[in-house]
Amino acid sequence: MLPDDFLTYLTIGLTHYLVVGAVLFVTGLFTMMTKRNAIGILIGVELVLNSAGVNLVAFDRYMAPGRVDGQIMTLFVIVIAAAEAAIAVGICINLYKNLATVDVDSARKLQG
Amino acid sequence: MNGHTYEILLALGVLAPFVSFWILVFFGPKMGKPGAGWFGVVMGMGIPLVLAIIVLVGWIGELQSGHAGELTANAYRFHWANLGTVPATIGVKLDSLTVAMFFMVALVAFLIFVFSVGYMSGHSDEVDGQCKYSRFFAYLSLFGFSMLGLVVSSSLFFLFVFWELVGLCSYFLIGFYFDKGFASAAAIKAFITNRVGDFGFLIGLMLVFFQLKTLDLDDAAVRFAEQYAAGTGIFASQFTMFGWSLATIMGVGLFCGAMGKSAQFPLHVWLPDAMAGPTPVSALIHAATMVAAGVYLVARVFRLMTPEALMFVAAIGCLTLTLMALVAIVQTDIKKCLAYSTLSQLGYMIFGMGCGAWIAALFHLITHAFFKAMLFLCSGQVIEGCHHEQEMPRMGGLRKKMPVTCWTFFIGVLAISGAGIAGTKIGLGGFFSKDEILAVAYVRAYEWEEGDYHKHDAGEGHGTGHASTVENDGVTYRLASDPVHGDGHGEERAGGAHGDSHGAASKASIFAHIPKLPKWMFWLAIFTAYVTPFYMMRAWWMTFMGKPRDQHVYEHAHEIPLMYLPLVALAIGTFWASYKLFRPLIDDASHAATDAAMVLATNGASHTEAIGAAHQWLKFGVGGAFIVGFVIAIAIYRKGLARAEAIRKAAGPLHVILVKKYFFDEVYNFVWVKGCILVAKIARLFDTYIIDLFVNLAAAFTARLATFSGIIVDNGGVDGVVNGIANTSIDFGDAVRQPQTGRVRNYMLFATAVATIVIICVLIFGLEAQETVASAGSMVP
Amino acid sequence: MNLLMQANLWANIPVGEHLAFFSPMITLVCTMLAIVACPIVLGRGSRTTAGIALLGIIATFILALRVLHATTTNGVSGLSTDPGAGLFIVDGLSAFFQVLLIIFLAGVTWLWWLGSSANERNAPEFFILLFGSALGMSMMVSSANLLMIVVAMETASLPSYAIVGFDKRDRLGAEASLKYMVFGAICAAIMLYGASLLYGLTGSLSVADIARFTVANLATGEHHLLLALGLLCFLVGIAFKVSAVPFHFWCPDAFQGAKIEVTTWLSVASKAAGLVLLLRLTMIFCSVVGSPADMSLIQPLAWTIAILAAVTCTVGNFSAYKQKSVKRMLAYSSIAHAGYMLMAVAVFAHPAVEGHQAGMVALLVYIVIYLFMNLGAFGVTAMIVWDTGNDDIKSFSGLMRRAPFLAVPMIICLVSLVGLPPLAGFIGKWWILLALGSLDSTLGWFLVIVAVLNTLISLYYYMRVVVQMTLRDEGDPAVQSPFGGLALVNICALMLLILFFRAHPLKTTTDRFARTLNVASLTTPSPDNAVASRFIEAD
Amino acid sequence: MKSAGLTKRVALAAVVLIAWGLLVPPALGSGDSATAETIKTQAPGSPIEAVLFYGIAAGTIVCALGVCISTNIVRMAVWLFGALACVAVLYFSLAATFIAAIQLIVYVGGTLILLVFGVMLTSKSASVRFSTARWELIGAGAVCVALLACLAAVFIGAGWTTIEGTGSGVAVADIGRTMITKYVVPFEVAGVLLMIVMVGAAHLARQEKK
Repeated sequence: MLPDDFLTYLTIGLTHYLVVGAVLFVTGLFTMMTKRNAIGILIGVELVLNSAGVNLVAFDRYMAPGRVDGQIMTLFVIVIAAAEAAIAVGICINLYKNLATVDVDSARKLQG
Repeated sequence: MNGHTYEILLALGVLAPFVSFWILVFFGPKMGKPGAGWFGVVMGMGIPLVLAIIVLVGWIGELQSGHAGELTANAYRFHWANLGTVPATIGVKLDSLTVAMFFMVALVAFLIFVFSVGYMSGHSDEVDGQCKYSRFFAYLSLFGFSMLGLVVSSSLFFLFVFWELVGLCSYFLIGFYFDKGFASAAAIKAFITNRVGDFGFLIGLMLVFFQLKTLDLDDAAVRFAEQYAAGTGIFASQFTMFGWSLATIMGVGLFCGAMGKSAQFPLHVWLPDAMAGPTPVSALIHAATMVAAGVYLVARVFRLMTPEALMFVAAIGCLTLTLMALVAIVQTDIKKCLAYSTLSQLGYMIFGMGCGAWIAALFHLITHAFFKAMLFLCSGQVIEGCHHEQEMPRMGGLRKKMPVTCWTFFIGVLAISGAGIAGTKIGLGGFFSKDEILAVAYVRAYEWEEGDYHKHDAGEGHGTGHASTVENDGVTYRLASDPVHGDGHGEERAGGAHGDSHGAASKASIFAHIPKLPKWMFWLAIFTAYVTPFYMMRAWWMTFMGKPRDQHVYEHAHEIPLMYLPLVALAIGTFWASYKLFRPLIDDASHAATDAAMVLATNGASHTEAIGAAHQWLKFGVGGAFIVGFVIAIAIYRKGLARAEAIRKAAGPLHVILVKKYFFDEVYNFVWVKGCILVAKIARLFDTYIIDLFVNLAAAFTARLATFSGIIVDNGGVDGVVNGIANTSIDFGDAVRQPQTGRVRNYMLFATAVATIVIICVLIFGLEAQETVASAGSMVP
Repeated sequence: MNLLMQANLWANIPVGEHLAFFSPMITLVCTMLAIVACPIVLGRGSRTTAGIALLGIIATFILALRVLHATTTNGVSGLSTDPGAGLFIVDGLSAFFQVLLIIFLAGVTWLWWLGSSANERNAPEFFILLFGSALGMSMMVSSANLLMIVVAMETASLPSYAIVGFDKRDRLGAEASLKYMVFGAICAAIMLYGASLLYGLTGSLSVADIARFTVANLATGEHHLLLALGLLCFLVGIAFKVSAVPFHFWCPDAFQGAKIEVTTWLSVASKAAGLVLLLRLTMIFCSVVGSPADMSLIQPLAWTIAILAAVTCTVGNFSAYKQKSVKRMLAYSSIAHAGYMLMAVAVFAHPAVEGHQAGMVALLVYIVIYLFMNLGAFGVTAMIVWDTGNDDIKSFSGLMRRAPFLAVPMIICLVSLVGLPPLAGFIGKWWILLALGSLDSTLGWFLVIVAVLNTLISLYYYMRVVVQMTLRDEGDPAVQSPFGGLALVNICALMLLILFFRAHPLKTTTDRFARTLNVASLTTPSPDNAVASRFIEAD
Repeated sequence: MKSAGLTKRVALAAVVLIAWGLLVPPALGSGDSATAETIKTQAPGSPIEAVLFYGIAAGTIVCALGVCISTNIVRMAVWLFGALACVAVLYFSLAATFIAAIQLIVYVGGTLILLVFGVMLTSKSASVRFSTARWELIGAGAVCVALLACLAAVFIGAGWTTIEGTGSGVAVADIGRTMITKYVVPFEVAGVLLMIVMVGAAHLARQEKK
């Protein structure tokens, strides 16, 4: 009933994590491209950044065990995400004060 | 004088109008109405004129004492920058041609500046009431700076710099009456048409730079000859285009610049429109100096031209001189008529250059500068006097109201027609210069054998530089009626030998096979020599003779001394200065170019007799042409316009072709506009069948295309190719900006989509190359 | 270096002489701290803050000059031919850029002082953000490690987002900063994703390792798809910084919405930093290639940059047509100029060895000239904005009469931006064309044609402004502009003239920097370089 | 209405999961095991590990899709919380315990809260929905699917030469030591960056005194 190479299905490798990362990446992109709420776009950015984090840690584990560069990079990614979120929320609040909305599509006076 | 005095004087002469320009820009408005103008006259052109006279007098002295050659060889250069590994210099090219051109430009410009003070007094401030007056003189000063700089530049690179500046000034001045729509349109047309030519110039410049590894005019010529002799550099290339070698392309490319500036055949469309500028501008820039810069350029790069390139030059010149003369016949606007006559005369010069009549062409340039400037100033006087009436059919009988203008104009007509008594020394400038071009053309067309030059020069030209120059001097062909012949300049100026010994060795071989000139070119040039007197006489007669046809215009007509005094000065110049003064200088300058391909056509020893003989019969054929032309013109226009009207009816379609200027603008329109419509139609098919699949995504794009085609279709009658190109560019700009919707999400979508497409492409092409890859991964344990 | 490595781990902390190379950046940080602290003692006035900022700028400038001097004359700098996993490279290139950046920072501060200081209540915040982005930019050009690059780029970007929307009462500013931030965030995220892939492939964050891996990969003919993917994604981040098409969308919107001094700052500094970073990365890639013959391996890189350059240039120029806002037009113009500068980088990346020196010199010269052109053009625009309240092209009509001392520099700057002689812009373009021509390859000629055609195209929209200033006049009153502003723009215009007629010193100087970097001999390793290199050594 | 939306989401998630399950494993066999011998014999994974991974991965993907699909900003934040937590667990399973902890503390505890603050501060009613044009959804979807296909193809096609390390992960001490030696410059710069950002964000968000 089970296929012969069933065990290989159970061997979780690098590729598995990378595919999870890729899914996070494209869902993040999709979120950024379709959400009209500025905060929604930020949430998309967080997803994409997390995909990079997953990749980094997975590579660190599978490709360079013992070296910590990947994990440190992940830490910096988290820090940058936090910093970006802070600035972004500030900008969103600023936008809200000026436009009374956070709909990014209503911010289209600058164009052409 | 010793040291670099001449260079310094010339350089000061170039800088004075530049200083004048800045002062006028900043303080002009405060100087007030006549003040700014007079300041421009004194600072902008007076100083250069004085310096030019000093240099000229000194230079003639040097010629007589035989030092000119050394001075030329030691002309001052200073290092400007390294372009790559090639040092670029900035400096003054000092030789007889420079001195002659400098003086001519300064003199003509000075007179026109003076004229402008009068012309602008009643004219300029009709727009907005501020600044305009001083601005005009500021532009004129800037133009003076650029033009003089162009003349003295020793490096092709700086020649190009000033070339562009001259174009910019022309743009400003054509568009001076910007409040009239056609003036700004004409300015843009001129600018863009010139850019087309400059594109070729730039290609030529690049080729000179990369192949000859120098930008200095003299060095380039030397390298060119060396490379030919050794078969290296530009002559080593196997590259051909339209059957032209790289060397020919270089020559043609450089000539393209001249085509733009000198308004030669396919790029001539801008010059008639440029008459929208003030009349002094037309006289200075679009008749006497700037448009002649193209001829000057060809003269300067003559030594870089291959025989094929020169044949191209001759063909373009020949087409221009014929076609434009015919259009001039039917013009009724006095300035347009003169503009077409300018085009035709420029064609003569270029044609002369192409034939190898280097001296004659430059000589024609100078004589033409005098009489055409004068003619334009006369027309300016007429227009100003007649209350801005430019249509000749509405004038007539003005000789009583403006006698000075009338008779100076008549002198100009005589000069441009080449009036003179055949076989004698009596004649006006145009008589000698045009006939000489034709004589050379005749020899090239009928008595020239391929390899002729080789044959003769092999025997005679191989002395030292000095000897060959002297020898050439002795036998240099001179017109029978040359007034300077025997006055001693010829023998003494040979002293320096112009450092051309290098040329003597290689020139025998470089252009061993100069082809014959096609006969039709010669006959077209002869034919035009008969047409020119006709249309000039027609213009004069319609304007000044007969009875007044429009009483209102007639009553208003007047002339003022400030404006006609320069006319008189120029008229005297037409008689005397152009011949007495300039011919020997150009003759001398020709020695600098004698190692070039075809100056030998006039200088080559064995052809002296041939050309002389040609001239013996040509002088009756062509020398009398003006009488024929005059008689026909007077016969037709003697009794008003009725007879002309009858002829016009009879000519029918021919007349239409000429009035429509061979449908040139229309053809450009057709090619560009209809081409765009075709593209739009294809795009619409695309709309209908493919875009619909992506309905919403493509909505904006579709709308854009529709508008795009709409603009083109609706404006089917856009004025000329220029607007077509401009609109297409603008529309392309619109299309490019389509994604800039203002919605940041769309930005991201678009950017990501492009990135994704790129990634897909990379993967597809990468996969093919990756067939054998099993694994990869570099590990640092 | 060896000593350091043999000592214990802690010795890798930069100390002593290493710190000297960081001194400009440390000074910038100290200035920021002073600006944060000073309101407590001295109050939040514009004057106080600007004074401290000025002191900081002067100190930084002196220190940057010292570093420049040390890196170029002592021969102690240079890219090691064995770029062993350096995190941070201080050499002639980065030092030169820092000096330029500080000069420009001073210019922008000057503009701010003229225009905004009078009614600005948040001067300390403004300067912290401005200096913060300057810090990030000066780090960017020294980075040779993915982590360092990412951190430096974010340090440059995040304050920029905030500073674009600095004026909170300005609706357009808010919109501009939102767009800038959102677009920047996605690009940074994609870049990080690419960085993670590159890390995965090589197990190292060092650009040199990645370059070595790439070259090894290409040499065996194995075009590793992941590698291509990773590099492309990483390039997105840099393309965003230099606003290369299609990652340029933020640029016109952000530039138009921002305060004009901020626009000025971003238009030059941010782009130049991105370009120099790209040059730095390319340099490392070139340096790991073994021999000149192998240089053809990085051909794809050169072509990628070349195509990016050609597209950027063309789209930028065409988009500038019909713009009503001069700021926006200049923004598109800056995109086009980024394209020209990318061409110089493409020359550098080209396998032809002689391209290195030429490309680098062309880029540096162009940046210097571009700095003055843009400072001048934006400076004039700024004064028009302050006087008339908008930057519409109509506000420029009759400027020749209304303010000749503004109009003339503007014309000079615009004509220089077109690249016509006799102005410095021509020199910049000329050297790029020359560098392209010297390659004598398909890539070179392709870019030459693109560049020349683009120059023709660009003529139109720059001339529109010139025409508006000289030929149109709607009788608006004369422009009142501060003397300092007039001085600034006229100095810029004068510099453009000087740099044309005395172009040689600039050329020789940049040549010298390029030579100290040994770019010409990148592919011929010499032990001296390795010893002399100043890395903050990793591992 | 509500239930219909939920069904739709669950169905979508299931489809993606099935597709993913079909796609990944066969490639694994050819990729990893072919090269494993050359480096080191790879231990067969234990069933528990596999089940755990698939569970967490499925959770991550469902949460990410949830973020995609929700139109309500508060729901999105909640789905994001789920996704971040799942990623933290993934880090645990990758033996990166310190990173996992930081992920939970900084991300979930800090960044997410920041976003929720943002939601509350900027939205009069938190449930405001902005509908997106259909063509944008289709376009974005097409781009994303194409990109995912590319990435997956590359990842699965690449033969990874993995190295089995100690498996126990790295010590936190190592991270700390590297951070203040090799990476001390970015570490300090990050500190400065946070200060700048703080000043900038405070300025932007602060109410201007009239």
